[in-house]
Amino acid sequence: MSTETAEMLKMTGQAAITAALFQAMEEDSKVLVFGEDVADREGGGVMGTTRGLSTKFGDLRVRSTPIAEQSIVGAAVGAAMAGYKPVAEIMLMNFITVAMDMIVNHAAKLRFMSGGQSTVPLVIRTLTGAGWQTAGQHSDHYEGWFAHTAGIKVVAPATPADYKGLLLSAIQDPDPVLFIENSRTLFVPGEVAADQGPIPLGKARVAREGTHISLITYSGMVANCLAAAAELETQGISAEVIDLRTVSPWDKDAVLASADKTGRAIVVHEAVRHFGPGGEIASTIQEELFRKLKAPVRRLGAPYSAVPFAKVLEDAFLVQPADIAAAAKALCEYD
Amino acid sequence: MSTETAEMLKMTGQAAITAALFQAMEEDSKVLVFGEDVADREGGGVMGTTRGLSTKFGDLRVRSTPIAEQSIVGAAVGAAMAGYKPVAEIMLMNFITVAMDMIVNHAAKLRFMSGGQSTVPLVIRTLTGAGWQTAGQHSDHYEGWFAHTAGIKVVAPATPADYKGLLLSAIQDPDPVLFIENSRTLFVPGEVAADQGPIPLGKARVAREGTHISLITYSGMVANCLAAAAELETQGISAEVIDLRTVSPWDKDAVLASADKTGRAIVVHEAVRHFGPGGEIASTIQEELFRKLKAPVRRLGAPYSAVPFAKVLEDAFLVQPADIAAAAKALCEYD
Amino acid sequence: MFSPRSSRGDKAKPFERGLMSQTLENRASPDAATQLDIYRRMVRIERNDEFTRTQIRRGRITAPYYSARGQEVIPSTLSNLMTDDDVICTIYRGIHDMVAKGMPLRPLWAEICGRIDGTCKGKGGPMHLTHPETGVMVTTGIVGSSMPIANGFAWASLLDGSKRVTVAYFGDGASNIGAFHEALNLASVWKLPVIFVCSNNGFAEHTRYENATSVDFISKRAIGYGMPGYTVDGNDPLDMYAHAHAAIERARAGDGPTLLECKTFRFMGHVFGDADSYMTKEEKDAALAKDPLVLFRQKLLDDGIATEEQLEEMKTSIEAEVQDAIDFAFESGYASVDELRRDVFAEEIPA
Amino acid sequence: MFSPRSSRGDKAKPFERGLMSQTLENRASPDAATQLDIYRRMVRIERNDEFTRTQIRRGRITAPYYSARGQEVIPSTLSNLMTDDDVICTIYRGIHDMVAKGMPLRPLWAEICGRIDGTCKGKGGPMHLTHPETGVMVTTGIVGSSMPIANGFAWASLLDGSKRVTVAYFGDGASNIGAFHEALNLASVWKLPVIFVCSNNGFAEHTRYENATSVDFISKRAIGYGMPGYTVDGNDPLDMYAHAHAAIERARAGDGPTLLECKTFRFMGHVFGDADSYMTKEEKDAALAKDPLVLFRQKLLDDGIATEEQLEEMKTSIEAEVQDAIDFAFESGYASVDELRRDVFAEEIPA
Ligand SMILES: Cc1ncc(C[n+]2csc(CCOP(=O)(O)OP(=O)(O)O)c2C)c(N)n1
Ligand SMILES: Cc1ncc(C[n+]2csc(CCOP(=O)(O)OP(=O)(O)O)c2C)c(N)n1
Ligand SMILES: [Mg+2]
Ligand SMILES: [Mg+2]
Repeated sequence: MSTETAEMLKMTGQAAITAALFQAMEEDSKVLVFGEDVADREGGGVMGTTRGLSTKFGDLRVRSTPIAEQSIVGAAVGAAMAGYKPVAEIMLMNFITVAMDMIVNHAAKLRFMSGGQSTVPLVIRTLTGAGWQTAGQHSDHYEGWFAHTAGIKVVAPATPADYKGLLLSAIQDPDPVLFIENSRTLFVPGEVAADQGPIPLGKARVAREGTHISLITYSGMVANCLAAAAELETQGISAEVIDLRTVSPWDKDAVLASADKTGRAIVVHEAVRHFGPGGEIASTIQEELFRKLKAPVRRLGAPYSAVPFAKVLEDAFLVQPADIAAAAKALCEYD
Repeated sequence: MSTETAEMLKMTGQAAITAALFQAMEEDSKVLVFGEDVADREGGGVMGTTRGLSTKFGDLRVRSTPIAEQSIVGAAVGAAMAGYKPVAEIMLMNFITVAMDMIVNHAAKLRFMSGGQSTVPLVIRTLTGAGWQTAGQHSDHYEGWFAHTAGIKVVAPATPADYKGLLLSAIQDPDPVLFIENSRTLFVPGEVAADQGPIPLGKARVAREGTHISLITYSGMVANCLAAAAELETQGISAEVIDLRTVSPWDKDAVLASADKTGRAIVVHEAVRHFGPGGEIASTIQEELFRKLKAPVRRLGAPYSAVPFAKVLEDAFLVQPADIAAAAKALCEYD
Repeated sequence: MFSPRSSRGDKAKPFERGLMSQTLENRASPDAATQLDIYRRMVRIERNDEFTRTQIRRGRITAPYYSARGQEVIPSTLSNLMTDDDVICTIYRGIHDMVAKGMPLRPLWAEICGRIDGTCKGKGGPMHLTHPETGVMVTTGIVGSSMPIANGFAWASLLDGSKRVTVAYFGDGASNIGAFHEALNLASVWKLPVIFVCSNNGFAEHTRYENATSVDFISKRAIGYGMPGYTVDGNDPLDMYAHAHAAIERARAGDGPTLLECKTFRFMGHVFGDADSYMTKEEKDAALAKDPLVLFRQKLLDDGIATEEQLEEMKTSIEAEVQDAIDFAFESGYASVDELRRDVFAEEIPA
Repeated sequence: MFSPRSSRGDKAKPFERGLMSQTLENRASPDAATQLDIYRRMVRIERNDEFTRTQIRRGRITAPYYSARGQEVIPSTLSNLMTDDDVICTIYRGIHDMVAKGMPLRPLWAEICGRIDGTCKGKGGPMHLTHPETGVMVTTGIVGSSMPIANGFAWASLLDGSKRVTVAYFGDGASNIGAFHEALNLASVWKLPVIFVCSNNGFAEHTRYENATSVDFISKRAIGYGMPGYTVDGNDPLDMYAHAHAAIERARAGDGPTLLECKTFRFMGHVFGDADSYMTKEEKDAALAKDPLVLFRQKLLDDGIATEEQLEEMKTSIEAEVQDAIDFAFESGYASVDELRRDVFAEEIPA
């Protein structure tokens, strides 16, 4: 783990993922990496995230696949049950829709349905996020579906250090993990300790301390909440930003401690607000802190529509720092 | 619509669905019915729900399909865009996992992504529900996934009259509708007006009036809430039961009116509680009625596990009337 | 089926295959002991099935039951050629595959009855029986899904450097779903040691083969995956043996997957108790008249491989095994409701 | 490609197909006017593509662009044989299919630029262009998904009693996904008037055909669906014409679907701007040297079907059309954010 004296490196989330994969494959010969175009023959991934792995660890452990997500996840399930730790890549989250059976009916359930005999320690890495004008079928956030599915964990990092540390933990985890990369944060550089090790799943991070209101968020929206908090500070409002890191299981203790302290909370995510994951968190906060809240718990998320193409619409689709600041201000003035 | 003088028939939900399909196909030659085994050559469905349709309306409009849910929903999407009103059957909700792309990326989005040029007026009928010991891959409730997906409506009736009326509306609706049948209610007889017509989507029903607490529910859990309400009455607690009928879009006005009146609310569903659809409703109630609530809004749903096989476990998995009554009592005593 | 023609061994051509189907060259034949072993597995399946149906009729088992009566030859022959290290991925209609593979009957019955001593503590039930010790790795209730998972086990064999073979069982209806296509393509491109065993019983639920399947022989689909594919008489242990042997040898040799379409018939309809109205009495009677169990028994007697007494003794001892399993199951208790919080993850979910 | 051998018309065998591929018997040939029409569509595609890439290089278009430069012959030939009533379902790499089908360029460009006058008001963008008037019904960004939807349109033709034909465009990589299998099987069982047109450009993103596909010719997969399947020289308008003609005639006659595997090459890589490191310079140069546009142009001149002047005039007028569309697009405004609440459902979502 990083300490104050640890050497710090500047790298993007993508580089952090590459580093985590190298490290995990080096440390454990059971770790496998596969997906469309991931081997070096195919350029190490269309984004280059897996570049170098197949050259170093061989074509048997690092494999490019046909375009067949059901068979990708299926092979991951079987290999995991046979004692391996597959890290399967589904290029974009929208393509997970063709592999839902393998994830939901199989990966997530086989341990339970077998009474504990089957273990399925797989990781599915996937990428998503609006902002690049890839429109309705290339940028959806469906983490809520998987959070609602018993038996699979959902991780959604926001910083390069977390990309590395959480991926290491996801690979070590004895159960299936969906690891969600966000296209707006993946290429943003940040500090990562040279010896950055695993960061535990299920533990939130206080991304910024504050006293008046809690902004509870994860993935790409951490940056927007931090921007909103900076803006709110100029208006005399001190916002605390909690980065969940893991969407499911989420860190109830950390969230309740923060909301208890501030008395006000907004849950912010990129996913559509309607029946989105924010509902679980907001509901729990009001259940647990009923008399202590100074204002209702709010939720911010995308409007009820597909991700639009035109930049002007895409910007309006995404929750912006100004939206968060306005909602926070209104809550602080709530009466 | 039924009036007090209308002739009432006794029929099961299943018979009501059959009646609705006959009526819809008779009234509109654009209505199509298809799915695995639905034609009479195959016995009119494994449950017999579509029996008689192919004989009456012909093999071109009523067709059995191969076991290929993606091609079933795909054909529904294409036929709907070509001006038909397909009613596609996905035998059980767990099998929808292999057709998610067609539903989520296509049926739900094509109107939006085409700027309104494409219309996809299809209905997907599916069945689910625990209680028959069909275990982890045959009884899941995933309505939350679809409620979270912009562009598709989600209907989940609880009574024979609603099975008929809501299905008629779903077929007439200009947009995609997921129509969820519950295996515990489908074969329970009830009263249906002989001339039962469409019942509007998005409108809840007060299944039982009450003053102390609101139980907000739908589908198979309406019966359990009514049983709980009966039990609560013996304890001097008057529970109102709101049957949402449509999960998305849900009837916010009716729910808020009830919770405003009673000051206490529990959202009850069969789906897993964790990140379940109850979060949207509970969160909204506390947001809108913050100062008016006498107690936190509770949510009851299945525990975080797959549906178990053994009857004793399956019973514990399902929210039982006693669980609801106990939660309601606790809320009424909340302080 | 056991006509002189089909017992001629390597000349057997029980089906008139279309132009492009493949025919196996070097056909292996089972010796006497092997034939007896296959028959023993068949009887174990059939007795277990019969006893199960009796318990259902008496109302002692409440779950839906997908009998495989009539399909005994397929897994019995394959299992004879497999070791405990070899693994299978099977389906809701798969108890015969497990029994053939050698799964002990006590935990099997306890599971069917939802008891704590079941293979899955009563949490999975008959559609999700699992028994890694005998290589029963996955039982799925989702049509087609045994195949992509089987590939993962087969990939693991390559990684392990082992000779382990994986068998994916599925039905004719399943050959029309996307998972079949994706799995066979991947297995072929990766040369995986996996055998795709389609039990073509002519029906998918109530749908007749030809009303859902666009090709006369499923084995022809193997052409599209550059893989050997054979239509086999799945009720003939000799034809099954020849093809299963070739497929397993090929897999063990590292030459890749094989598709076996095994023609058979399910005597009890789709789910036990269904009305069978989707088939004619004639075709059902014709199939029943060719009960593979009866025919193979006669062949063993005719060929002097076993005596009446031996076979009766075999049956009696198997019935005792089944009865013992039933007694065991009904004496076993139920899981505590805490089990809902266990096996979701490795770590127990807090109460 | 336009060697004397392949221009011999019905004797053309541009690919050495494996044992089990099918060969078309009665080959239709395009007359002079038809050839000119096909060429005109090709030029419209190529000019539109070139202008698009220029706008991207200038930073005036920001979305990812999947150029189909090199694949012009396939949709140009098919579109010549289709009417506005016939419909297509295409993919992210599909603008050439639309342009060939006759989609007007003004709303196309406005859509690519995200403007309100776009076919989809700027809500869909280049991966979801839709223009029902010219039969462009669906453009999908999901590999394989054009095919199951195309079946629905084809079913509608049967229901309507019309002769409308549906074409599903897709790539070689898409032939390995489940949707392909399910769609071809259903189309065959239902005898749907649909044509599955696979543009086999040898690559799926960065993956070479043979590293992901288990069969040497995708057309062979048709055998598994009891449907005619042909491997066609997708860069040769004559070979394309013969096969497209047969497939369309078959569909209109009610005889069911056809699979056409059209061999081609994409000159600009997967997404415009990618590094092409997954192919060799030699193979790319070889493909570029056989640019179908250049070759077909020469053939039209050689055969006296058109003069240099005519072809220059054609090009000039097409360039004017494209430039007009660009100007139109960049003058068009943006949708109001209220559009996020419109077209989700027929009824507007309340603010
Ligand atoms: C994806 C999916 N669709 C539908 C079903 C419902 N279903 C269960 S068994 C069955 C028929 C399967 O037929 P086949 O593959 O021939 O196997 P058989 O039952 O004949 O052994 C169907 C449609 C399912 N379990 N999974
Ligand atoms: C289900 C799905 N998986 C992955 C992708 C990402 N992807 C987009 S295009 C493409 C390659 C498709 O190749 P091919 O079918 O040969 O068509 P081409 O691009 O060569 O025209 C891939 C993998 C996708 N869009 N959909
Ligand atoms: Mg079958
Ligand atoms: Mg390609």
